[in-house]
Amino acid sequence: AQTKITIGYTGANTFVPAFVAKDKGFFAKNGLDVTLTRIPVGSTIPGALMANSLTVGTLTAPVFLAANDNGIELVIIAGASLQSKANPTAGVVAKTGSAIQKPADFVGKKVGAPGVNGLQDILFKKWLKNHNVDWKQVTFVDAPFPQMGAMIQGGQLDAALPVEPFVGRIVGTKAGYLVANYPVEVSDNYLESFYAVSKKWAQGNAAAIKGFRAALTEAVAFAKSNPDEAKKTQITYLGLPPEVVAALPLATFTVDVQPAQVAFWLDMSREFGLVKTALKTDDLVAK
Amino acid sequence: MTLRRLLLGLVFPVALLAAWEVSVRAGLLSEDVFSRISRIVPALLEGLADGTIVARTYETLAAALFGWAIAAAIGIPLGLVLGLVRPLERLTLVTIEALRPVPSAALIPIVLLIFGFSLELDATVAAFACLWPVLIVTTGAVRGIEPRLLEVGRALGYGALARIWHFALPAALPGIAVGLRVAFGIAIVVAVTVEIAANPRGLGYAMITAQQSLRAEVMYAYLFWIGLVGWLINVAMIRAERHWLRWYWAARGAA
Amino acid sequence: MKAAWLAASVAFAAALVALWQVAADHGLVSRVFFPAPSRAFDFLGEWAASGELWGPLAGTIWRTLAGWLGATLLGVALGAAIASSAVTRDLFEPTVEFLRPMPSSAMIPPAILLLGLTDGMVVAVVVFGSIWPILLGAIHGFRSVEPRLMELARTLRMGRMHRLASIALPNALPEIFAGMRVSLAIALIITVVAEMLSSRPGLGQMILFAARNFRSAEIFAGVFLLGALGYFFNAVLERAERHFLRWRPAVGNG
Amino acid sequence: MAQPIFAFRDVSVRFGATPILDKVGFDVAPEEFLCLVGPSGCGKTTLLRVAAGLIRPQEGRAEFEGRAVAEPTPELAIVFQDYSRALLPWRTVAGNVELALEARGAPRAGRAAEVKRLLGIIGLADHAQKFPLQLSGGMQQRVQIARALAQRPRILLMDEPFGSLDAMTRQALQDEIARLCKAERQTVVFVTHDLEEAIYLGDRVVALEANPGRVVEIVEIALPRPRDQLTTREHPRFLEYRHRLFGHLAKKEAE
Amino acid sequence: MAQPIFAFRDVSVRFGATPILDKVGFDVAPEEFLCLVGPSGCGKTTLLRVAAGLIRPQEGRAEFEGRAVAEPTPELAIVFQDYSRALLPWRTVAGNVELALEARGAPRAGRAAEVKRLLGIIGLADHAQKFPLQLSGGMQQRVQIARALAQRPRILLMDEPFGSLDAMTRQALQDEIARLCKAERQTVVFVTHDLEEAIYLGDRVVALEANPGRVVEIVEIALPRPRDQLTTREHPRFLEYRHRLFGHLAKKEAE
Ligand SMILES: Nc1ncnc2c1ncn2[C@@H]1O[C@H](COP(=O)(O)OP(=O)(O)OP(=O)(O)O)[C@@H](O)[C@H]1O
Ligand SMILES: Nc1ncnc2c1ncn2[C@@H]1O[C@H](COP(=O)(O)OP(=O)(O)OP(=O)(O)O)[C@@H](O)[C@H]1O
Ligand SMILES: [Mg+2]
Ligand SMILES: [Mg+2]
Repeated sequence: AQTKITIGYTGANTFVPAFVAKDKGFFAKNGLDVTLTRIPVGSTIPGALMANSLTVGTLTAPVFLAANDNGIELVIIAGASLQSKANPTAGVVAKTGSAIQKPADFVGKKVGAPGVNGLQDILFKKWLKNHNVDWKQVTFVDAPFPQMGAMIQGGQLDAALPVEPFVGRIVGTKAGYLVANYPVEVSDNYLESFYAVSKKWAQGNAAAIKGFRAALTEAVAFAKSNPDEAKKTQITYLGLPPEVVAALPLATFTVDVQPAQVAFWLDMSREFGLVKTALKTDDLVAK
Repeated sequence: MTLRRLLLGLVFPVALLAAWEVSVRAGLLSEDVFSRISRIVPALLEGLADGTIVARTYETLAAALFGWAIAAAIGIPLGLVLGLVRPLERLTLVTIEALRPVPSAALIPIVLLIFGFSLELDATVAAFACLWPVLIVTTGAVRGIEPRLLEVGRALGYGALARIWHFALPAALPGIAVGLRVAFGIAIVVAVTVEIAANPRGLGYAMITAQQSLRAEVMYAYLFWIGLVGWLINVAMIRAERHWLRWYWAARGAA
Repeated sequence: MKAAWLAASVAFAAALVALWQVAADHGLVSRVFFPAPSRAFDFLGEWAASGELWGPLAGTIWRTLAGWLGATLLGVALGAAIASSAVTRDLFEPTVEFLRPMPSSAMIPPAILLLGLTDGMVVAVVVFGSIWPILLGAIHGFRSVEPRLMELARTLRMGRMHRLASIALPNALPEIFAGMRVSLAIALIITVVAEMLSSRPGLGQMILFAARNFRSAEIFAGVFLLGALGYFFNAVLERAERHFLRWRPAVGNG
Repeated sequence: MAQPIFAFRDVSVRFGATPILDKVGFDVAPEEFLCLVGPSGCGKTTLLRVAAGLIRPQEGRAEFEGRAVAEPTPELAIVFQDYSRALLPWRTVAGNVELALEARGAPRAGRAAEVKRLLGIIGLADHAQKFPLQLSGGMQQRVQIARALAQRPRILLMDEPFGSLDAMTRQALQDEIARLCKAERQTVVFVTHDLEEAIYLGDRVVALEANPGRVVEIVEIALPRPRDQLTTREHPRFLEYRHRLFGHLAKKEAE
Repeated sequence: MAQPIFAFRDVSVRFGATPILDKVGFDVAPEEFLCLVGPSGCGKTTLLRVAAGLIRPQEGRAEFEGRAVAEPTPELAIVFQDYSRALLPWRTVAGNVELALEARGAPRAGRAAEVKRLLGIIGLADHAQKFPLQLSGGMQQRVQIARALAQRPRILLMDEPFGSLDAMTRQALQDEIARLCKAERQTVVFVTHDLEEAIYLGDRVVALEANPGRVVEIVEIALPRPRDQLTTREHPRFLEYRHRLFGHLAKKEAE
């Protein structure tokens, strides 16, 4: 019998393999009956996993670690994407005419981040720190990706931390310019996003997890050889207009996750005071 | 006369919509942000034709109705008790006054942990928000019951329970009905809010995903639709109220 | 007598919190859902001590009050205009009737598009959401002037302004106040929701951050604070109302 | 006098520390039409409420057929002074009258006919389906009278039932009530502050003074029946009674 | 009779198709106390509103000093029948009286003293700082009278001003108003449905019949002044007037 699972995903293009796996029947082939649900606010996913309204949720490390730190026990079952120098999809964009060129120029400026203490926010702080800039002298403002361009143009922000396609859009309209792909300067090929489940579910569903990974592996391979067809899944699952989809490059996909990749995040979260309890990376990744 | 009123009533909205369309076309307003009427209307019709809007509406209304019913089921009996037993009302005053202004949205994360994404999530948060108006209005209505009426009941030899049923409840009903109507409006607002902030179902969810997917015309289509639904429900409830409480409205109309 | 009841009422509320505390201490309720209230109070103390609390608290208060006062002024002015003649009524009433049941939270996404993530956006949504009770109260209040009083004004040959100041406005005042009372609670709620969705620094955002990090105790700290704030707002307004409407017989509120 | 059917025995009532009634005592004979007059606020309503069992006096007691009245009983019907509050606004005129029939468990079949008969008597047959709030004050008062009659009480207690009527309707109803009560041999206690009404209607008039309420005089009215609005009121004895009672009341008022 | 100060000239009023007043015409002499009686609904209030300029008759006109009354004027003060609606509830007793002084532009300095004087006349000096809703009906009515006097009107129009008072207060105020108006040589048109009040107060009594309102009789009251509640009402001529007017009114009522 098929195992029924519901995957909750956010509006990012890093989950294309899951769309492909669903459309191409790779999930079904691996014994999974999958429903895909789009979740507008990513931080609600851990709660939904706990309450069993989702079986699998797409997450970034800060949210995942914060949940575990506060007693919501989740484990990673598969990776989704890496951020690599070869294919950087995130950067810091400054307002045209602002003369921001290097890390030190951000002091005293207002920077828009999607979710304070979120993924971009932490990486950017780390980047500043690596360049010996005190991130506490930078003002961070919560700003969703779609609004960043308008907020820069309107003078509410001096800079922002968008991902694609918003980086391209902002640069394209000449509202701002790319200063640096700071995430990949912090670390190359780090784990950017992944699929997680509640620990309880993971304990009873080893076979399903295996099948899930197999399906994704197949989907990643398919996407590599048929990038255009893979891209098109975003029209259905992300509701993006076709012209946007065509211009958008695919992310760097991954499936296997090693505890060391999580350790990178755990250390950084501890550094910024986001994790306070004694979490162990071995407990955070499903076997 | 009524035609004149209809036309006058249309002047303002029509002028607004026309100004909207024209300024977008003339490039005064960004189409990304404002979309325009000539895109929004087809988006609305398409959503209605393929059934997605209907399905989303059903989800929101079902949740709002459920939450509202819970609030009524708790609020009316509790209000009756607090209204009839004065010391109890005084004892709970501070508690109620402090809970009442708590924004129900603040409870979303907690309720999410309990119920996950579900009808119950919308409904629980909506029930919390609706409970207060129902409770307060019922208490007030019961306390405002003419004491003479309860004496009539005694003089005619009715027992305590029969007096509540035959005298107290009907007398409080117009007040309770207003409370219920206001509460249902709140239930819809809250359901939509929860959907925008967390719950991936219903009209609020459709709106926020449209916004995130850069589909301004779809977002505005939903906005108009939500306005229309809210308006229709309000009209329907006023009608129902006037029908069921004819005795009350007959006199108001005559006065 | 009154003070005694107030004390009893406060004690009752405190007893409920204590009950919760005991349940949490004995693990009768989930630590994740309902953390001990003492932990929430600890957070409040911490925030107050570190000064982290005051900025957001002030932000929420100012946005709530700005939106609410804006709604009051606009509502009364619009109400006077709509009530003043049949033409203005016919012109605006259908639009008002259509907009009124519109869920104010649904206005947040377009408002973000139009006004960005600014205080102006929050205040605008608050005005939109909280104007209706005041507007309806004002329309009804202005319209319901006792015809006998209007006849009196004619007999005494009172001028337009004298009539407005001496008859129409005082007549509408009770309903305007009633509307303002309802609106204040709405304004606070919408401010918080709008802060959550737009991440303006305020209590809503604090709760949002707490929620993002799954810190229930901090969420409840915010909830307690909002409850207290709402209670305080209401108490102040009630005072004002009692002063301005002292001509009305006390409504069994003793 | 015949064996009394009803009696007040040294009734004293205080509200808080203020004495309202002070040792009021008198009898009511079977089939008697007894009128109670006194200045406003002297305690007429309070005394009637004691009679109906709605208030327990601090001292003394009301006796009905020799037993103390402790609780309201359908055998004593009361027509309240504030008529607009004593009707169920959600029931029609007919429904309000029927309430008394329901209360005394009258068989369902005969009720409609009985209601019709009673409404005929008080001249509201054409208004059976209206709601109380659609009626003028005088009409509402008449509905209350019909409801009291429907109770088939042993004693009818009326509290200024005609206070709100215009002169003509008032006089017509005075005659109608007098005729009806004599025909049905109804015992009546009738409160009014209109001296002339009391003399016109009563077999006896009990005059109360105020602060505290005390019986100052009891006058036997020896005017022939049936009485007539013109001739009775011009009868020398009528003027004499009026003169005598007026002295008491005006004197008390002036102090 | 002296040159009339005021006159109705064939006044006819219809509401919709229903004729209410039909060619009503009579004069009012300077300093006269004229009473208007008639059954309820005969159009007394309507006629008084025509006099005040609040209603324009379909035919005929009201004349004040020979000129048609087209608009309300402060020279004609009206005391409304529904007193509870005719006061500003948000102004104190003193504030309500002062309104008339404000309106006629009386100098600010003298107002307080004038208000005090007027409140003394109507016996409310001790209640100057109370709000209307804290007063009994009779007291509210007296505030209205004080306000009308503050207008310093040429003619005082009063619509059943004592209808809601208890018998004693009523009689006291009747005497007070009679004394005051004669002392101040005030012209008065006084509406009542109480025949005896009309005879007791009036220099002349105009009787109206109903459906439509028409003058049926005008009686010159030749009773000596000052009048007295006991002796005047027992005066043979008083009974004669009463008998005569009663015939008209009762007959019309019965039809
Ligand atoms: N519930 C109460 N609490 C305190 N005082 C009361 C209450 N009910 C009545 N009184 C007082 O008792 C006195 C008698 O009132 P009651 O209503 O019996 O007078 P009444 O003779 O019926 O007057 P009226 O002719 O105006 O109806 C009044 O002074 C009144 O103020
Ligand atoms: N605005 C109106 N529209 C229609 N009919 C009216 C209006 N005002 C009064 N009427 C009718 O006109 C008639 C006369 O009313 P009016 O108030 O003048 O009587 P009244 O003699 O003052 O009666 P009362 O003694 O009860 O005060 C009544 O039948 C009433 O129903
Ligand atoms: Mg009484
Ligand atoms: Mg009248």
